[in-house]
Amino acid sequence: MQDIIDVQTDDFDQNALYNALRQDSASQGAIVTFSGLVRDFNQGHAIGGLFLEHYPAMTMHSLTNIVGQARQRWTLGKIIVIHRVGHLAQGDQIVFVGVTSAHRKDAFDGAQFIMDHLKTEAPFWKKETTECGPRWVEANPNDEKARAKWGNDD
Amino acid sequence: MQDIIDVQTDDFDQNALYNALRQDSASQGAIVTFSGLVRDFNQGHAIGGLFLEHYPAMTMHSLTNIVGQARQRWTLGKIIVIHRVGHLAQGDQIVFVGVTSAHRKDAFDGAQFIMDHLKTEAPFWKKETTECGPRWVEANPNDEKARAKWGNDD
Amino acid sequence: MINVLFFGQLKEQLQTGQLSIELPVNDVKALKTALGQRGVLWQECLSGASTLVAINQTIGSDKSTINDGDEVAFFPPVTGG
Amino acid sequence: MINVLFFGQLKEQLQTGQLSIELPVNDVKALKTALGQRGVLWQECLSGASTLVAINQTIGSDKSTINDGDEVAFFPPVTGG
Repeated sequence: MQDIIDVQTDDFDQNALYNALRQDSASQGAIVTFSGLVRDFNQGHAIGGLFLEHYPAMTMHSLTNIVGQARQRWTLGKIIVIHRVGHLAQGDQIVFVGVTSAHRKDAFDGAQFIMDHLKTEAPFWKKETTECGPRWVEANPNDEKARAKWGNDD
Repeated sequence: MQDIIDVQTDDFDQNALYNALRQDSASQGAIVTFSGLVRDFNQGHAIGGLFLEHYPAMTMHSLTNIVGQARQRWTLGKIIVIHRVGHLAQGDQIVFVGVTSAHRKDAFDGAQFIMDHLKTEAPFWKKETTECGPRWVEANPNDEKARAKWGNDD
Repeated sequence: MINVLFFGQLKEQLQTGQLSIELPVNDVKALKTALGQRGVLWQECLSGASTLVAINQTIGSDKSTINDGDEVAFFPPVTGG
Repeated sequence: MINVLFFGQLKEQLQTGQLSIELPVNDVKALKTALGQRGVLWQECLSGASTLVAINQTIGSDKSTINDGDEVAFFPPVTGG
């Protein structure tokens, strides 16, 4: 029951990831997945696509740390986190988080905790292509609030 | 962007359901899915499989009502709820809930709300095959607590 | 006529999935009393605090009114999902 | 030698993704002051309240100590996911 944490330019296959979670789930019973997609509109701008930059040496370290924190707080089975980088088009998949647990609440909380921390701690930066040219996405204050809700956890 | 609510004896294809959610998600960005599987152990008993009975005339009415309540509380895109009935084997998929939203928190909350209410309001009953013979599953008090957390909503 | 249904463990204990009642009962409490005439087992099963009732596919209580032609279902706490 | 990296909007504003510093600086605050010698733009970018710093791939602050051979990265709030 090995976790999968990956940063990649290629698209991911949600079905294959779901099957990987399910395969290791004999004692789990609950699977929660989150997928983030490139939206057509963001902060009032029509989005053509986006470029995702990251800090390679830190990214895996950051994601591994977030997954480890989730494991300390809940009883979780298998965890998969995939984040894409590079050029993405409208509708493309950006991120996948999948969590299994024997308990429904743990699976939901674990997946949401990972996303809330990924959004505020993992070193990714989005640059959107809009009708007014490229622009760096600004951090959403709600993301910081969502993370703060979980309390301190280092 | 039509919701899908179904009760069926056949297995469901998580991938097809995910693609149906994704297809209608140009303005959504967030997809949360929950899948429930037949576990190998429950309440201390090794489970060989289970039989799911339901109250056909009430089931769709109940699920539609729960989905409607979720829509009133959050801004949700497409919603899919599939619940199986009849004979299921260990590891089989029992239930799927999928929700899209423009906001990550709404997608997580909507999916969890639907599961918490389905677990306490929708007329399904599980009978497990154990090493001591068949036994009706007893309701888990934690499910009632999980539902109560959302407050009144009728 | 009232159409009465039983599900889950209750159906097995009472060895009855469905029955029709012609008696004039005005609410669920009166229906339970009428069904209790069938024996101690029926009284115990229907008076259990955890036993739920639905009138025309909507959850109700002992006080819920019953009209001719209604469908009334008794069942244990649900355990799907 | 300290390896200094810049990401996102900061990298574009400073037109610099990476540079090496040989100066003896003991903490992030001292490193910012040293980099500020490069001009007003550098001072503004690095002093911004929202600018984050990571020392050897771990988030730190102005008070974080820096040792020879460390990798120090400056970047705006993250926006992945």
